[in-house]
Amino acid sequence: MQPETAAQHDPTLAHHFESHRQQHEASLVGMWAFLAQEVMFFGGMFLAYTVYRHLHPEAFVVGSLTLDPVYGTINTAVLIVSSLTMALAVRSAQLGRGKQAALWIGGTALAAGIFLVIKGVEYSHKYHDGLIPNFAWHPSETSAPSLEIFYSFYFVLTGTHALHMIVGVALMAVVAIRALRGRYGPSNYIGVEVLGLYWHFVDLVWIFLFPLFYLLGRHLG
Amino acid sequence: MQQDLSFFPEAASRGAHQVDALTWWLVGMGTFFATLVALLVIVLSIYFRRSKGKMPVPIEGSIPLEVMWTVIPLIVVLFTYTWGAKVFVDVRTQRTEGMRFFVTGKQWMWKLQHPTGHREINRLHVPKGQTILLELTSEDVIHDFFVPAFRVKTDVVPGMYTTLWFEPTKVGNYHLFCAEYCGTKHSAMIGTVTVMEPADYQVWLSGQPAGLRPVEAGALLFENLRCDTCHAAGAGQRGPALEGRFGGAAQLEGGRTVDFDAEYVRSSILEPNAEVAEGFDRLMPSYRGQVTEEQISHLIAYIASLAPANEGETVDADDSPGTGATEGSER
Amino acid sequence: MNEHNPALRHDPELAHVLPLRTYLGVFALLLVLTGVTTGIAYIDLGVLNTPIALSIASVKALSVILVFMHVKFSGKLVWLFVIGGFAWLLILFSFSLSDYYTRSVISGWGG
Amino acid sequence: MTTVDQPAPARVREDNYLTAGYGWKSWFLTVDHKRIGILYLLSLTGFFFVGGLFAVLLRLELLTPEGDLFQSETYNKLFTMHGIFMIFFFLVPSIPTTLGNFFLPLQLGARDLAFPKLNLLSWYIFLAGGAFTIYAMLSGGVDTGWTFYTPYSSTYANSHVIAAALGIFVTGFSSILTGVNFIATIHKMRAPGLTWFRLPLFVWSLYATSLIMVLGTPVLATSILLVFIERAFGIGIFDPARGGDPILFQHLFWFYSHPAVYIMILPGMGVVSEVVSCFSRKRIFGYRIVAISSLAIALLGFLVWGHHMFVSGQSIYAGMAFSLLSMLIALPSAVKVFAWSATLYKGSVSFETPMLYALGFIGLFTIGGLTGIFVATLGFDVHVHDTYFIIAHFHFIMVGGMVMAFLGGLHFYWPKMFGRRYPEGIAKVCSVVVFVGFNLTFLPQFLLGYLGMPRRYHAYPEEFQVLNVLSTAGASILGVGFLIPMLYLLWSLKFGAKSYGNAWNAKGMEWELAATPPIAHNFTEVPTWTDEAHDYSKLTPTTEETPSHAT
Ligand code: HEA
Ligand code: HEA
Ligand code: HEC
Ligand code: CUA
Ligand SMILES: [Cu+2]
Repeated sequence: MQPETAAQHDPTLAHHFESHRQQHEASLVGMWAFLAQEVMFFGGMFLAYTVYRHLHPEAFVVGSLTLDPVYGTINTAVLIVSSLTMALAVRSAQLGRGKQAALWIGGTALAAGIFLVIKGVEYSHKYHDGLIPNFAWHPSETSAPSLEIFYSFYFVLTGTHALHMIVGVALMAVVAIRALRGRYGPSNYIGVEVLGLYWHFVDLVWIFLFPLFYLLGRHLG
Repeated sequence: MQQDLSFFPEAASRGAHQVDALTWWLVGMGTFFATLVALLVIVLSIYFRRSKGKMPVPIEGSIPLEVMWTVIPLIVVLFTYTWGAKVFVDVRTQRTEGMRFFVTGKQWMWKLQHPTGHREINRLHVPKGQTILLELTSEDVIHDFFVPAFRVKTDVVPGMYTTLWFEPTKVGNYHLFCAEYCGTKHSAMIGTVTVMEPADYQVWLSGQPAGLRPVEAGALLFENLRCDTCHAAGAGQRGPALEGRFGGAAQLEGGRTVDFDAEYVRSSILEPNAEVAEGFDRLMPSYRGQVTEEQISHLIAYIASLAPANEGETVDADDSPGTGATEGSER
Repeated sequence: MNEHNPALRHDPELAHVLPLRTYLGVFALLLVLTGVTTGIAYIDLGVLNTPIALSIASVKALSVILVFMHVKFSGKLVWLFVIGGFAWLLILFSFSLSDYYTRSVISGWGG
Repeated sequence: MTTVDQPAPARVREDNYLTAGYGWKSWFLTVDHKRIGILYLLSLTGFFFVGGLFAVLLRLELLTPEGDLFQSETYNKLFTMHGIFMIFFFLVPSIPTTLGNFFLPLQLGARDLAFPKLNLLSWYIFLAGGAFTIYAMLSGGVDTGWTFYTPYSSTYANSHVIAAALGIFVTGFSSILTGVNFIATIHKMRAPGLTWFRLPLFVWSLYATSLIMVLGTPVLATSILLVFIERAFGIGIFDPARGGDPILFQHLFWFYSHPAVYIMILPGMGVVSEVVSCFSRKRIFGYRIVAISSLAIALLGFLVWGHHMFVSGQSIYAGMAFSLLSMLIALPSAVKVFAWSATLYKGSVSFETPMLYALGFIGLFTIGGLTGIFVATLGFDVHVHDTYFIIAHFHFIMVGGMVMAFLGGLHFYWPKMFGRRYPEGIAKVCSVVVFVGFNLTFLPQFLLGYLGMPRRYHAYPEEFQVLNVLSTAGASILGVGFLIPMLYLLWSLKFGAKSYGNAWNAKGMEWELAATPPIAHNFTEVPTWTDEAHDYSKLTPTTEETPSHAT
């Protein structure tokens, strides 16, 4: 796209890169390294989940029965929609359609918002049911004794996940504005691509959280 | 206690000599390689020091040399590993025959109980030549039971039982340290292990106010806590029969089976609904907060001592204090 | 990855644009699998419940990674990082769990 | 291609990166990796002396068996803060963020790191983490030990665990972002012609380090976050009374913290490779194998963490697996040690300060590493675990190894960084003082440990006193040995002899192609580089006879 000489003055090419290709590939490598980091970050928590489930199988089954699978399933669908819109945003950016990309990003943010609202509703139900460890903990008589551990992990994992979503929405605002300003094109869409990678990763985490928390004891309930 | 300056700790148990032998091997091996590297560096750097007109000779490398200094260390470390693992397995695998002591760590003291029911704090008297078995747990944070003269140590973990054994070979007083950082007075969580001739140990015992033996204490507790209202001998009770169960398996609701061991009994007392016995309701209340770790250990000892119902209880059988420490629980 | 091949400094189009169809196909697959995994969860499959749920989740994850995240169309380096990330996760899990599944039980007790 | 075979002409550059801008903004908002490196250097030095001060206080308390100087509570805070500052705020970032930041792009022929702004952000994150930790220190301190073992840290301690945990959590992200930055840079910013096996060994070691930072640090973040959450929100995670498992914390913690010890040694090994090669005028013996051994150490390093938990209640089978794998780390380490030694063979060895530190490193690292093998030996570790033997083991590697390598690297690169020479004579004397003081401090601790003196003890039985006094005496010498270099290095910034060329006649892009001090964007045009790494074979007698002090 850009003629070689113009590269020096191209505002979309940082001064220390030689070419858009170099910039693109460096950012991509950087992002994947960062995602490997994210895998390990959540991995530690999933390990803790696994160990405690091994130590307190009953509590985890009972716990999953106290979660509402309707919310979980709807939210899964919402996140999948948001992943699709995000993938389409990247596609639009690849094709140089800035406005369209911004629109898709907006759609993704909307889906993220819906997800978070549903999550919030769910949390407030847990509050009313007395299922928030330490703050509002008065579960019904029959529950398993280590239920608290289950809920600790439920809140830690879904909470961290939700935080990642909020960060994602903030990043979306930045990228959407840039897209509107026409910063992205076929040889320079890495900003949107990186955002997309992040967002799909957030989706990936949920893909595992959903069965591990909501579904594991369903067949007994 | 050792007072004078020495650079090698006293070895007062059978295992200690085993560890020391390993140490000498390590020291020898280490000295060899450290000296080798030091000599290489010093001799080569001085011999090939810079001087006018002398040019360095480029050398790319040498596969035979690389192989040599990979394979020789490999052999050395594999040998070291095997030896170390052998000692470790021996030290860390609990013996089954011996005198059983129960140890509770608590910020910042050691509570020790003899098989005879005698109790001590921060002081442990043991007879020479006997295998001493310790079962340890903590009431708060992680501690670590460490007797340098015996070269043994194990962490003492809340919510979990760990074990230790040693066979003292030398009469004397030895340091007992807490070796896992446990808070403000970690360095004051120390004590003394006194090894005595068996006869002296008997004399010492008889001079001490004897408590109930753990099994007896457990039997009492079993009554006082009203465990027997649900777990009286025989079938058809509200709770499952406990006679002859220890060391076997427990059938749980939902088809799982678990080992009927100390950890299981402990969690049944503290969290009865976590693992519910097949065919019973969730009737049993939790005793968390009502029993100390030591009392739990007594209850376990009692339950472990219960022979299958038709053979009757064994509480009163066999009590030559001090030595008859193996009752009940063999698989 | 000869990133410094001078010929490439002309910034050719870096994008590998996938047809809409592909994205929509993966989207549909994800929704269907979500339905399936939720449905199956209500059936008692004994010990298989969790493995099946996790396998379905893995298929979903794989399709997101390969298509939405473009890994299928990316260079070796990206593959390396993806595989590396999960390999390290495997290290964390397998070594930690090897402890939990082999802890010995105390054989005797008493006093 | 057009590479330079002889030292670059002594270009006198006044338009270097130091003169490229003045005023606080030009420093605190800079995205120049070289300036950021210096910002890190300043902050790290501060943290080192704070940590060192705590060490001095520790050693003073241990002069006498009674706990008479401090309350036990204070002592516990001292060693905790000593460990936290030294590990998380000094040694982990030490070489990577200073010399690494400064020289990685120069060695690659790049104008900057791949993400310059991220680099600056890392430094601010680092400072933010430091601020939390300093807050924890000033408001009363933390007393959990640097290992934060649960349930003590999560439930029982009543010191400022929350702030310290937050500090470490935050700093972890600085480390991760640095790792990400380095990885992307090494993969994608190499000058044309600079293939993987032409990379200087320092770059290889930084690459291996970065992998550990990226793959390990997040798990530390998880474990610390869980402690933080448990304390801040009072929910049960590691509390056994609520069904938690304290040993799980140890797995998570050591999954990071063992690999982290290689974050704390690999960059030092990289520096030593550069220095040994330069001062014996030879390419490192078996360059490729040495390069790959860094990666091998990084990989193996992730498989051994359970060796910190042999007596923790971990299963003995897991212990045996971890022990065996720990043993294997001796092999890539042996490759390095013997390669450095063999490099001296038929070399032209000179003994400037950096070389003295490097040679000291080889010896002390070997002792530290061998005792690492001792403690990885199961039966032996049962006895010495959590005693002073461990303290001696890791100070040998971390102080005798890494701190020495850091000092060596700093002296080596000082002329390049600032265009000034440090005073060689006093520097040599200091390096010997450090070596002597170091050995006197930590050799006695091996004996103390085997005799059974537990670590983290504020008072101890009398028979251990003699060795403790020796150790404290050594520490005073060591402290002086560390203090003086700081003074003369500062002094040299203004008064040192000017050095505008290639101070050591060293090989590599940073020495041969970049100006001294380097210009703002490193290279006026991107160089092409086809030389082999550390290629000293092209020296001619004339360049050789130039005394290396001439500038
Ligand atoms: C930079 C830091 C660093 C490094 C590089 C190492 C390197 C090693 N460490 Fe160390 N270690 C620490 C820092 C470090 N350690 C710290 C801080 C602790 C304590 C944490 C705490 O509890 O607070 C610790 C604790 C520690 C323990 C736990 C002890 C305990 O608490 O009971 C163990 C156990 O296996 C261990 C082993 C090793 C091994 C096998 C290596 C190996 O990598 C060493 C390999 C090197 C060599 C072997 C030398 C070179 C080789 C040769 C010269 C060839 C010949 C050799 C042979 C034939 C063997 N270390
Ligand atoms: C990078 C890591 C690093 C470094 C460089 C050091 C450096 C030193 N350490 Fe540290 N140490 C650790 C990491 C490190 N340590 C860790 C992780 C622990 C475990 C903590 C825990 O258990 O949680 C530990 C624990 C530890 C202990 C054990 C405490 C205990 O268990 O009770 C001791 C005791 O001697 C000690 C001593 C020293 C000494 C004397 C130095 C010396 O090298 C320091 C020399 C530096 C100076 C002296 C500062 C510079 C000079 C001045 C400030 C001028 C004023 C001073 C004088 C004139 C004397 N350290
Ligand atoms: C109110 C009745 C009741 C009391 C009192 C009671 N238990 Fe139980 N216990 C039960 C029931 C019912 C079960 C089976 C269901 C379960 O496992 O929770 C049980 C199970 C057990 C088990 C597991 C047995 C198995 O087969 O798996 C042990 C061990 C046990 N109790 C010990 C005790 C001890 C020790 C006490 C006293 C400190 C005690 N119980 C007091 C009712 C009781
Ligand atoms: Cu108890 Cu340390
Ligand atoms: Cu380690």
